[in-house]
Amino acid sequence: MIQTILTGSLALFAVPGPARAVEVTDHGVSLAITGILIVFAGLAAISIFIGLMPKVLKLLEPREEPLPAKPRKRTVTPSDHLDEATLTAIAFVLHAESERASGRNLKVTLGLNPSPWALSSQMRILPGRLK
Amino acid sequence: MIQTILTGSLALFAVPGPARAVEVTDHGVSLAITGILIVFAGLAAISIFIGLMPKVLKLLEPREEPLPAKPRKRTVTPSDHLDEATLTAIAFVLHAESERASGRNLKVTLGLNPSPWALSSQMRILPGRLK
Amino acid sequence: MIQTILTGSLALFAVPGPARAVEVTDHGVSLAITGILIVFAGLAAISIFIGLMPKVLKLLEPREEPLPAKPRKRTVTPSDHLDEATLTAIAFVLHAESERASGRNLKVTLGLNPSPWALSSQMRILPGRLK
Amino acid sequence: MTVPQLLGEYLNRSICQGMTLPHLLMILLGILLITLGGIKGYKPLLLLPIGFGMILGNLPGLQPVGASEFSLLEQGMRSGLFPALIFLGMGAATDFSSLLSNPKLVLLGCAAPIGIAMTLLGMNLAGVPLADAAAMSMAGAANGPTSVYLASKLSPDLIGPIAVAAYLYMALVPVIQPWILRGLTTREERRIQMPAIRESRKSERVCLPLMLFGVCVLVSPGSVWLIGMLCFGNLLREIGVTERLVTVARGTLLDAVTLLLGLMVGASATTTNFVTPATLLLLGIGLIAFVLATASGIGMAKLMNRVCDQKTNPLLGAAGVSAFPDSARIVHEIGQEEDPSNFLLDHATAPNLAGLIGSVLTAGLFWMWLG
Amino acid sequence: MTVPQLLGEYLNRSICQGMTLPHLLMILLGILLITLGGIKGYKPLLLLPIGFGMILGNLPGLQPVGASEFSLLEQGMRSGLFPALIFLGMGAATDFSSLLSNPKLVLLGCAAPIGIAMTLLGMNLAGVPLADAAAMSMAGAANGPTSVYLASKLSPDLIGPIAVAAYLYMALVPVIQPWILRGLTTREERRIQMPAIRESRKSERVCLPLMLFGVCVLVSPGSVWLIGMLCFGNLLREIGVTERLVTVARGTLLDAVTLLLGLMVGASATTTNFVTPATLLLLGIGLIAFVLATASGIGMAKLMNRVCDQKTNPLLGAAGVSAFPDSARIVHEIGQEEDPSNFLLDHATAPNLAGLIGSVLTAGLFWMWLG
Amino acid sequence: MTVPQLLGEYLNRSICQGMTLPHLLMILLGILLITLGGIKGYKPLLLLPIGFGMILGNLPGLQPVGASEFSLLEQGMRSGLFPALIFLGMGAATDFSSLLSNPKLVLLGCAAPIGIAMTLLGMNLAGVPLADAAAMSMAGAANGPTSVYLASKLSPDLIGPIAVAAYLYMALVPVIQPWILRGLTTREERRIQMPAIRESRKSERVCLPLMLFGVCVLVSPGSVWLIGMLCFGNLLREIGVTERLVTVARGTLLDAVTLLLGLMVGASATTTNFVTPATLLLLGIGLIAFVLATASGIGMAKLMNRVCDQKTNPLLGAAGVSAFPDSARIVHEIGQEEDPSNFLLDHATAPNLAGLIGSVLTAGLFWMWLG
Ligand code: NA
Ligand code: NA
Ligand code: NA
Repeated sequence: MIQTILTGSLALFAVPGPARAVEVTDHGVSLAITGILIVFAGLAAISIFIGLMPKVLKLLEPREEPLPAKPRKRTVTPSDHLDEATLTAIAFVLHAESERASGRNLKVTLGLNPSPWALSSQMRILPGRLK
Repeated sequence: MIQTILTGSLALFAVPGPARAVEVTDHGVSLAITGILIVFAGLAAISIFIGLMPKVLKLLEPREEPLPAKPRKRTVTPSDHLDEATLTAIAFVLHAESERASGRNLKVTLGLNPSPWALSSQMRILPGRLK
Repeated sequence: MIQTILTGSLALFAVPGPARAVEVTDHGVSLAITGILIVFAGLAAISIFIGLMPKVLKLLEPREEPLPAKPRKRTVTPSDHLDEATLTAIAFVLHAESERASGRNLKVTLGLNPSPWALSSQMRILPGRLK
Repeated sequence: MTVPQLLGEYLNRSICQGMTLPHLLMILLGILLITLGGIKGYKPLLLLPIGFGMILGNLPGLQPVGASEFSLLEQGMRSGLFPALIFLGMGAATDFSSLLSNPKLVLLGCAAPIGIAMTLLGMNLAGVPLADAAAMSMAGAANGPTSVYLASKLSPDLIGPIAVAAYLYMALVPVIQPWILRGLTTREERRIQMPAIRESRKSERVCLPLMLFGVCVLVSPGSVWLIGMLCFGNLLREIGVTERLVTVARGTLLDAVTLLLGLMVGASATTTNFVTPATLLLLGIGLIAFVLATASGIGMAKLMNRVCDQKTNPLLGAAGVSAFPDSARIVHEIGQEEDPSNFLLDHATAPNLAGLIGSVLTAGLFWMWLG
Repeated sequence: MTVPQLLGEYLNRSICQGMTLPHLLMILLGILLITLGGIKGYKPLLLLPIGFGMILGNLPGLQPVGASEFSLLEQGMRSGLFPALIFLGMGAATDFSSLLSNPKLVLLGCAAPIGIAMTLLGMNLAGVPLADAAAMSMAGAANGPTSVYLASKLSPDLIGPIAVAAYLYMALVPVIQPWILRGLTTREERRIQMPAIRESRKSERVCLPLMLFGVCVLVSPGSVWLIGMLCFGNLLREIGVTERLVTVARGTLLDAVTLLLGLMVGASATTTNFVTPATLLLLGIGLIAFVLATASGIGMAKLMNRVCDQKTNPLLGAAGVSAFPDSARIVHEIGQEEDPSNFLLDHATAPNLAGLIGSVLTAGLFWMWLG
Repeated sequence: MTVPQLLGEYLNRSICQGMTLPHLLMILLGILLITLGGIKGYKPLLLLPIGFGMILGNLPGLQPVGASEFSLLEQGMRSGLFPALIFLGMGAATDFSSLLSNPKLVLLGCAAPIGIAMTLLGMNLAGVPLADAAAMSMAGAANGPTSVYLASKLSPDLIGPIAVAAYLYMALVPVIQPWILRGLTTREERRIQMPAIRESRKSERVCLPLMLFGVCVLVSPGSVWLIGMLCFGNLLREIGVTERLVTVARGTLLDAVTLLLGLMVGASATTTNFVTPATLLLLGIGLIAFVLATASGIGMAKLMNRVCDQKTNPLLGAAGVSAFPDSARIVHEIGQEEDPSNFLLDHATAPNLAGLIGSVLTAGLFWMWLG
């Protein structure tokens, strides 16, 4: 009943012709139910596989280090000496900066004192150039 | 007269056929004059609207703060203590840097001393991720 | 002999029809030889021209400065005073950072002390805007 | 041509001449989106380009503008490249490790297909042809790029209104969801703290996107393009040797495509396809479906609490509606209202990702059946 | 094929074989542009890509190269996308607040349509068809991206020479304008200091691009694409919640498009469309028009000084010729020659922007009438 | 449609249904490439996108995916724009001054055409048509972007397998070359230290790319597009006034194109063009040719030592095979094994660049003769 009214009210929208005939909503219900069921099953499968994955991986690589302190959160422990923390900070930034800036090699003459330039170059990883 | 000579000299350029017939320059004069007049009027309208805008905006938002010290020019007043300015500078850069670098959270263990890491995290604004 | 066997084994690959008929390998040999010879000659020419270039350039611009300390490798000689190097480092980064960050002018009130902000603005080169 | 003739033509072809009510409505809607994004702060990175694109695309008498100007952007949108680059950037920017820590939260992603199915049924019931209704249904999960992708397959003429609806809900998550969250959960439930996310090993984090991709391809072959890009972005991120590619995928490329796709989506919503009963219906039905999906997500979380020993904060269920990554943030904020020490953001990412994946899986199925 | 046959074909198809005087001229012009940009420092970001593109596009016997290689870039240029992205970047990079501080400086932007009109008349008088003459006329305002856009509409075959002429004048502003500025103003006039730019409120800065866009759309519907992008870029900048989009619009996107559009513009100037009397005439007439436009801008500023109480430094009038943002810088430098404490750069941005807008408005009108 | 019907169609169109042995082989190869790049660290920036693209492009039953989704990327690849942008980025990122310091090292670049010629002969001898064999021959110099470019001209159907082979050798340089280097040189030869690279003047560094371009255009007109971009990138770098363009060319643009071209190259290698005897043969013959080219480079360096007074470390000859910039790094590493104070990286760049240029020259000639 409601459907008939709504359908009527949408006369403007329904493009005439066979190509876009308004389909019976039974199809819609089947589609919705089948879709939900399959996706539920899929998500359940993902959930189960994620649960199994660590065990499988442990079997495959039993010799991995025991608790590899999550490498994505870099912990910086500043020493009680303030200048040390400051220098580390500068060096980190300097390193990132000089990598980006103009891509040219910084040739740095280093003294013995722990200047930030020195720390920066210690942090340096050679960037893999690409072709 | 001059026109005729020039036109002749441009025989190479004038593509033959009706589509690209050389038009009488009267059209050009009309076009130039009308164009200039309309654009003059447009610029004058812009000038007038810009003059009115602050007044209209003042009417619309009367409760705005009186003189909102132009926020686009960040004023940094270094204290007379040099280290303070240095730390601010480092912190500013460190903040920007750590936001960009690899997007991973820096978990920083902070001492009580005002290290640049501390100032950086105070400055932090959570970036709105986009989808 | 080997060729015949291989050709046979590639029957799957050889697309039938005149457009892609398998050509006699004599062509391949001519192509390879001519190609190598021309490229050898080209590389030899490049080698010779590179050798000549400095001499030609010296003739063209005789008034150039005698030995213009290769400008692409910036040498930073940190003074024996640690703070100086630190400040230079900060200033360099600060400069690069403030150029990039939001593109808005940093209005910095400077004291007399050599704060990194001061050094940064000394380094400043006005960026050529583009249209 | 004389000056009066030129002036006459000028007045005849002015914007005012062709302005009709639908044009005006579209332009006002564009201004509304800009205001929502720019002043109210709802997803400005999306709503500002969409709003401005809507204005640009709906100025009357400018039919020449847009035909050629937008052509390359339109190729990017309709071919599926722009949505894919957005998924690539999301994958490269998002830490998937909360999935590893608590895999059962993945089940909460079922809220997304529920919202989608309800939108489909509602629109179809209202007489919208099934293919169009399926394309519109993605709005019920507030999933913008997937809407664009599915609409380009099933209902290319309606890509504009469908995408606008989806992005609009995504932007309005902070308006719609809090009431539902507060209304359907008790104070005690909102205070439930989740166990800390366990540290994951690199091998797990690298295998996770590959495994996700494999399962999704088997479950819904039509989802391979978008899920593939999401997983590839995350693989690049976790494998740790392609910093340059990760940086460009989650940075410049994501930002540039967000800007250009937004403009194009806005310009695709025109008077002829937007100011129609169907679009108005979609805005209403999609909203209802989104609300019900949120509710069913919360319900599912409560159900899980009945079954499992370890308690799950039911707020997390609301993140299963997709609307990535906004609903996760809302869950976090509502949690903190009750207990500022309750840090739900990382936990809510798991159902949020699951909802995102669930909605793409559903899109893939609809494409397969109706494409 | 034998070795001698291959060598014969090789020699027959060498570059030298097809080299004619026009090819050589184009290549030499390319080298000249590279020298001007790279050694003399005139707009290197534009002249280097244009010059190299000109060489690449004019090597004889290479017709295969370019047909396919440049195809995507050509779509970007001709569809109007690349010019739009440049306007977007300019909007995102430029502070419009000097307009707010002194609105009457906007009137100085009338210099730009004067230069354009004079070029149009000159070229048309010389027998160039009106549509082509209109496309060429943008060179008289030294407005590169608008030239590209208008030429793609009115005179697609001449897009190369027209854009090269426009960019060339833009680059040569520091050579052309100083003499006019010094010659037409007195020492005292050049020393006039402008009142400090008033602090503007955020609401003003946000409304400004929207208002500009609205007026321009009404005045010249054909300008909506370029002006729209300019204003959208500035809106993103001022609204302050879309840092990421602003960064990409004024950074990577602007730089990449500048590079690629430059190459394409250069490659579009070929022997057949460039080495013609019309192009030579354009280079001459455009230069004269640009000089006269500069002069009329200065004259207008002097006229304003007669009418208004508050004095305006007449140098500012020269910035009204468009040639954004170079003429503003030249005005500033000439001002500082006389009085190093006179900081005119921010003030000159107002007429410079007005000139830019004025030239786009004119382009929109020409497109409407002749397109 | 009822639920069982839908489920029936679902099962009929699943991935498993269409999976054949060739599909499986391609997917496994994709996984292998990802493993080589991601875990073993061989050129991850190339192998990861290629491997994932190969998986995406070879999932059965997904023919719809790819037809439209990859269309813009395919245009970028086939038109030659993407290879050109990679050459532009390489030019902007590379310091050419080692060429200036020791011009005779350029002669070592002859190893590249030798490897190419041998691949051509091998493939042609095996019955592959000459145009295809020529396209395949670039793999013998391990030059990925040039392979893509030449294959798009001479053998567009085989662009996928050819490019994969070329990129694979490039990635495997650290596996293939060390043995040859150690085997064909004595301990004393590997210890030869090269004289320090002389400081070059800016004028030399600016003229170098222009001169290179001029010579290459005369020698091989078909190489103008790629060599032009390489030289233009280097010119921008050395002329020193276009920092913004250099930054974007060697940064975002290079990274984005590397990612997108990689995906596209992988997706272009399909069951129909990859799992063929010709491809297997190419992998074998290309490898042999690459080994022989490396050997002939070393031999050439030894020959130079006979003729010239100043000794050249024969390891440098191996960098003449192209495979830019990896073979230069391997030469450096092998040199340091013997004597950690021997810094060969900068010196190896000269033959490496010469090999790159030599392979592009050869590609240009093949295109001219066979295109
Ligand atoms: Na390569
Ligand atoms: Na989205
Ligand atoms: Na311009």
